[in-house]
Amino acid sequence: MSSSVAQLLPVLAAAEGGLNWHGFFFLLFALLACCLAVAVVLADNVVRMAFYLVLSLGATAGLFFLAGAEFVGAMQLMIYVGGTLVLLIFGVMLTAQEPFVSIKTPVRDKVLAGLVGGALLAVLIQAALSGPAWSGSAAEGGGGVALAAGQPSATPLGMALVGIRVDGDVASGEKSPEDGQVRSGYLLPFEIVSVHLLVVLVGAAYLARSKRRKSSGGQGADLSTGGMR
Amino acid sequence: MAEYLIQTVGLPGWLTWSLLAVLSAVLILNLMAGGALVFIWAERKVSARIQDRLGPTRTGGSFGWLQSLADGIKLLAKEDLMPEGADGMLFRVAPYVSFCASFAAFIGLPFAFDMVGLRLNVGVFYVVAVLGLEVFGVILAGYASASKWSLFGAMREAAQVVSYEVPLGMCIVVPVMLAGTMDLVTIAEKQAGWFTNWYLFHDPFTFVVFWVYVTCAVASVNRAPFDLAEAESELVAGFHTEYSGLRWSFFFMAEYSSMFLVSGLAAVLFLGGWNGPVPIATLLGLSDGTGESTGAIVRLLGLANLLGKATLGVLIMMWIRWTLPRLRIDQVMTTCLKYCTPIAAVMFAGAMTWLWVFPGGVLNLDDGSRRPGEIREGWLEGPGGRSTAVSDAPVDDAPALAEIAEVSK
Amino acid sequence: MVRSGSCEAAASVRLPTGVACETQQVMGDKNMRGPAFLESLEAAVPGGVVGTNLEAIDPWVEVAPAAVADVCRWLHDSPETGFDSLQCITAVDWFEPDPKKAAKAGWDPHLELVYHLWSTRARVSLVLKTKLPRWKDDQPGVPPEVASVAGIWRTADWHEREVYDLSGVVFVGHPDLRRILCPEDWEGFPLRKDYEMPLDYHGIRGR
Amino acid sequence: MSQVIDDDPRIIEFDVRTDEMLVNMGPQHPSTHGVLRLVLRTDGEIVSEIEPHIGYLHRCAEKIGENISARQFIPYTDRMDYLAGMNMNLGWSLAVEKLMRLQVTEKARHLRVLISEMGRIASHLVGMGAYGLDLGTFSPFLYAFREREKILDLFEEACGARLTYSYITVGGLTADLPPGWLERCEAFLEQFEPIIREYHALLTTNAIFVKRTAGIGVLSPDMAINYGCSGPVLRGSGVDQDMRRDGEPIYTAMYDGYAFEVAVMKDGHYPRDHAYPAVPADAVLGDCWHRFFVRMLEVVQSMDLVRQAIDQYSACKGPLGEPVKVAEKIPAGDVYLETECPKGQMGFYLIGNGSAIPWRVRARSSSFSNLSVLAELCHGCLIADVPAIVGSLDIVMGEIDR
Amino acid sequence: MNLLSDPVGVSHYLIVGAILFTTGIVCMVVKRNALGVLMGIELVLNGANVNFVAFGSPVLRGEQASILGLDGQLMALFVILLAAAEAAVALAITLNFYNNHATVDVDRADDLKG
Repeated sequence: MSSSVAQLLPVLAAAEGGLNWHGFFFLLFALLACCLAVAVVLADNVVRMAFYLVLSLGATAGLFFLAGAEFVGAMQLMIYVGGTLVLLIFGVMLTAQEPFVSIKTPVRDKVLAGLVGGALLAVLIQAALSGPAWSGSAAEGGGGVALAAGQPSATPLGMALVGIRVDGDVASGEKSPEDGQVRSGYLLPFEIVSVHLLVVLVGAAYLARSKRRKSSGGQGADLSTGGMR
Repeated sequence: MAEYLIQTVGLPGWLTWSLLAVLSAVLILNLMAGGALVFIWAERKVSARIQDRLGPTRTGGSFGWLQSLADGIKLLAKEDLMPEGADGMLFRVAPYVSFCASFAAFIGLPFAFDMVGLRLNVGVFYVVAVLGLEVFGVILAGYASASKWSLFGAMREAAQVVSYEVPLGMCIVVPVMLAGTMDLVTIAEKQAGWFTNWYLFHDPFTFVVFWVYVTCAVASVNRAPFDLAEAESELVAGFHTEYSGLRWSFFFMAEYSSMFLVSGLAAVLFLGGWNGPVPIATLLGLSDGTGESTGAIVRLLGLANLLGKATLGVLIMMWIRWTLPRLRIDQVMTTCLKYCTPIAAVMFAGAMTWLWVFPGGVLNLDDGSRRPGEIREGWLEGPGGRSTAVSDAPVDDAPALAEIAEVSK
Repeated sequence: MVRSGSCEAAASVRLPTGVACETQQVMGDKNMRGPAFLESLEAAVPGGVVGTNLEAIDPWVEVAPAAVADVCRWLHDSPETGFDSLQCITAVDWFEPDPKKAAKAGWDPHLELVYHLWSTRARVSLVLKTKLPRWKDDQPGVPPEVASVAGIWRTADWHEREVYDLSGVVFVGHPDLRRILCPEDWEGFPLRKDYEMPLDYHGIRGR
Repeated sequence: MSQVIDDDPRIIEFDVRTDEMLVNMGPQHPSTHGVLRLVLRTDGEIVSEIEPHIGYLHRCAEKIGENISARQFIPYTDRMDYLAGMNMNLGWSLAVEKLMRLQVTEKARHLRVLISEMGRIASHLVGMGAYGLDLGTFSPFLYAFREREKILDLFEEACGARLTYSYITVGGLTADLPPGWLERCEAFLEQFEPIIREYHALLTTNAIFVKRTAGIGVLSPDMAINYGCSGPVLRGSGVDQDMRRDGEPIYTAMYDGYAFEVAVMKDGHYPRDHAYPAVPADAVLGDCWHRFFVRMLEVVQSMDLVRQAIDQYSACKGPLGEPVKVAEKIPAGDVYLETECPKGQMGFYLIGNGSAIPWRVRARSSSFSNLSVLAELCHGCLIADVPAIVGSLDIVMGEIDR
Repeated sequence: MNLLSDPVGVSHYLIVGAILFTTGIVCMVVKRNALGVLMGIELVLNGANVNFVAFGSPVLRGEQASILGLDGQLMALFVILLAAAEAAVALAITLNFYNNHATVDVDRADDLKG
């Protein structure tokens, strides 16, 4: 998931050897992500579901690297997989006592859900392929991916977050179409998100705080027999 | 290397590239496996020295250097048991998850000027992110061994590693800010020249941050006073109680390679990566001092430097392990939340003001880097903006980047 | 009677040439020893003291089985005696297995409980003895009963469990009377003179 | 974490419903000293109740005592507390001599003091090393054993054995010291002096060690007395009691002419504590740290005693005296004697009936009572504290199970 | 549309995004375990992220300007951040639910039933 070849693309594109590396790795990560996502649905044991989800999100992080969005890929690895899913796994560990580890869902629901999902998928794929603009490079059949910039840098992203949009248009280099001056950056949403995160975490901590309840007394196996027989 | 293969040997394009990819993967794998072997032997010798005894002497000649090989063979021969009632698939996969996590992190670590797996622009961020994934292997191992004790160990370690990522991240942000970029290669380049250029001596705040970083690194790798997971006295080897043979050795290798990785990272961020204390290469005129055009010898020198610093870090970790008793789980947590994080935050603020007051850095003899402010103008006025800015020396990212890393923690 | 440990006000530092205090005679006149102590004990627990032997190396006081708890409670609580520490409880099985020796043994078979008390303040020890029948109203196998002193000294808890486990004496009022050294389901009381090792225990050959 | 709040144990505050777990620190657990099984009722990390199960090493030495003569019982005594065999032998020999109203020669008396104090140093070294092992640091254990090896070498020269000596026996000692032994013993003490400062630096003043032990497992003086604790556990709680000074006349007579202070904290000061690291701020009297510190001070105290014993032994001219014959008849009557062993007060109760075979033998073990206080100390402590508390009690299973 | 030969376009990313999205929804529907539903949500969010990055990535578009430019990547960033917050709150609710009802089974959560 991590050996992104964004740097090597220009050289690869030049290599005429027929094999389009970018495609190969894309296929690898895409297959990984999708199969594991399906595995999450099929798995019964909740811990296995969590594990498959971790791998599938790792694969999507690889996809982000491939798409040149390195910062987002690293972010996904760190925040999403390293943070959120660890939280999720903690939740799974705390609640996965024997009875709840694998709750079976009746087959009837599964079939029904599969049908609905399949229909929705067909519609979406048809939409994805139809748009001419999107299949872009396939239409032009241009010489593979002409990556203009040399080493992708996270600087413009950082600058945008601080409020200065420097990206304009990567390839053609002309200013943003409408008003010609630089579009406003993301400073405000950025601050809002940080405050939002604070409030949410405080709320979550408050929700899950310890509550005062009469302890259920010293029940449980009597210590003297050790309960370990 | 690739051109040579394609022209002379006439291999088809895609075969050469796959060969090269496999080669680099194997190189890093060897580094880890070889490193682990050397460190196992070193651990035995260091602990022996500290405890006033000899350590392995008979295996393989005088210094017992074949000892870790003997261990390896023993581990291979051992039968891989699996407790019944354990979750088969997860039990088998767990060691490989934690191994791959530390393996993947090696890609970002620069060993010499151009010797780096992949020169990521978000190098440091990527390495820290992947280091955080090692926790999954531990949790799965603890859960899958279906025994109460290993679940305890896994939970403790997961809580510890996750909570120590916060101060670790904050400590890493300071050198990133000083260098203005997260790209490890650029950070190391900026510390070229005499050791006074190292970020360690850049300002008092970074000096303190280095020591906080060392504590957090030791904790996030589960060594020395923080090794709760395998606290023999309480939990009988914690999460890898049920493992034996090859699987256990993967955990072991993962631990040693992440130890090497964390001390390597410390070397790059604070101790000038491949730049030796005395810039021999420049003195001998081999390289022109900017680290640009470096011949093979200089790179080798650089490699020796970094390996030396990283091994030094690992030896110090071993030294700490054999002298200090172990902390309790709640003491570990309090040191993290009540001591490491606030100190790191204050030092970060201090370093920022220091940078503002002394832009070029007091001790920085050759003030190569431009002030962060200039970078912003550089972006704005260039019409084509991006393309021109990119062509010259690697771009210094604005401190804004630091804020993203800050918020995203 | 009560043997005094060392000199009354023993300085914490022993003098290099300290004169060994003359060992208190058993019948010494200190409030803790001699007839005064005996009278106050009998006054406190009427009918408690059954006999005494003051000439033995460790003089002891014999107490009626029923009065054990009261005597101990008085010894523990009363300020001037203040035996705040129970050193040891021992059960001695006075029973001669083969009849020849039994005839000239001079005592009839019985079980004897010996309590060793110690006062940390006065640094004085006291030995209490009490005679119990070997088996409860003479049916072999049913251990005799006596009041437990676990309430007075917490250390008695484990000591009484050991006496019950090895010599077979039931301590009435003990918080958790179980075998402590032998496995929970062991039969018989090993320290009895007429104890036979079981043939096998869970398949392990005994004899 | 769940805490017991406003002292009504019924209302326990707990955040996530974790049902209480019975965790079994089994007999083969690496941290407990020997085969001791602790069953902990834990709620998450907090130990709410602990039940020690003992008896795994029970050999019923008392029954054997009723079938062999008094002097033949000596080898059984040094297998009770196998880390301090000499002190055990001394205890039993004195008990039998008390019954037989026997008086050993001056030379034997001084040699007994010398040997038993060296035994105390060896036992405390193991106690200190094993305690470091419980808290996770491995090196002090090896340093302690390096020094203990030297003492064992000296013992081997004196009596031929390294662990189960049977050297001190009824009526005196089995053999006199070989020539040059005293010089070697003097040399050992000389080089041992500075090493004690090493131990203090390594453990007593180590910040992490203090954090793990100060204020943990606090034992109040009256609870210690009530539970019959003795030795360093009792003195660690501030009770000024040492059988070598307060014991039976026959035992205290042995230490006549020896100057020593009892290692106990009186009004805030240990005897001669100027030479040793100060008590850390958050150490409460009666906690694990104090028990450990009392043991360390006792090592120094024993070294002084050994030096005095060497002078007295070499000064006195008389013969060593012969121990009693193996099948010596012991008079009728019963006798009880407690001696100050490294772990605490070890008592022997002996009933003779005129023949050579005692009628009843009873050994009262100090660790037996010291361990019974464990349940009291571990209420509401963390799992990681249990080995720390068990280690501070310095128990030996051979002595507990007999 | 042989991927190995011609270059990867935005539409390929869109397909992957769609697959992730639908598996997420199916997972939310099918799973009875509250945490299973949570995982479904994570998958849905990831599907959306892939689309955002696809539209915003300079690499995939070949010559034309990418439709979203950097906004795509920034949107993805914010989605990741907010997903973390959302997961925290969802977990807190699940734990509360588990505390009160000793079960994590979603079907049993029918206290509001009439």
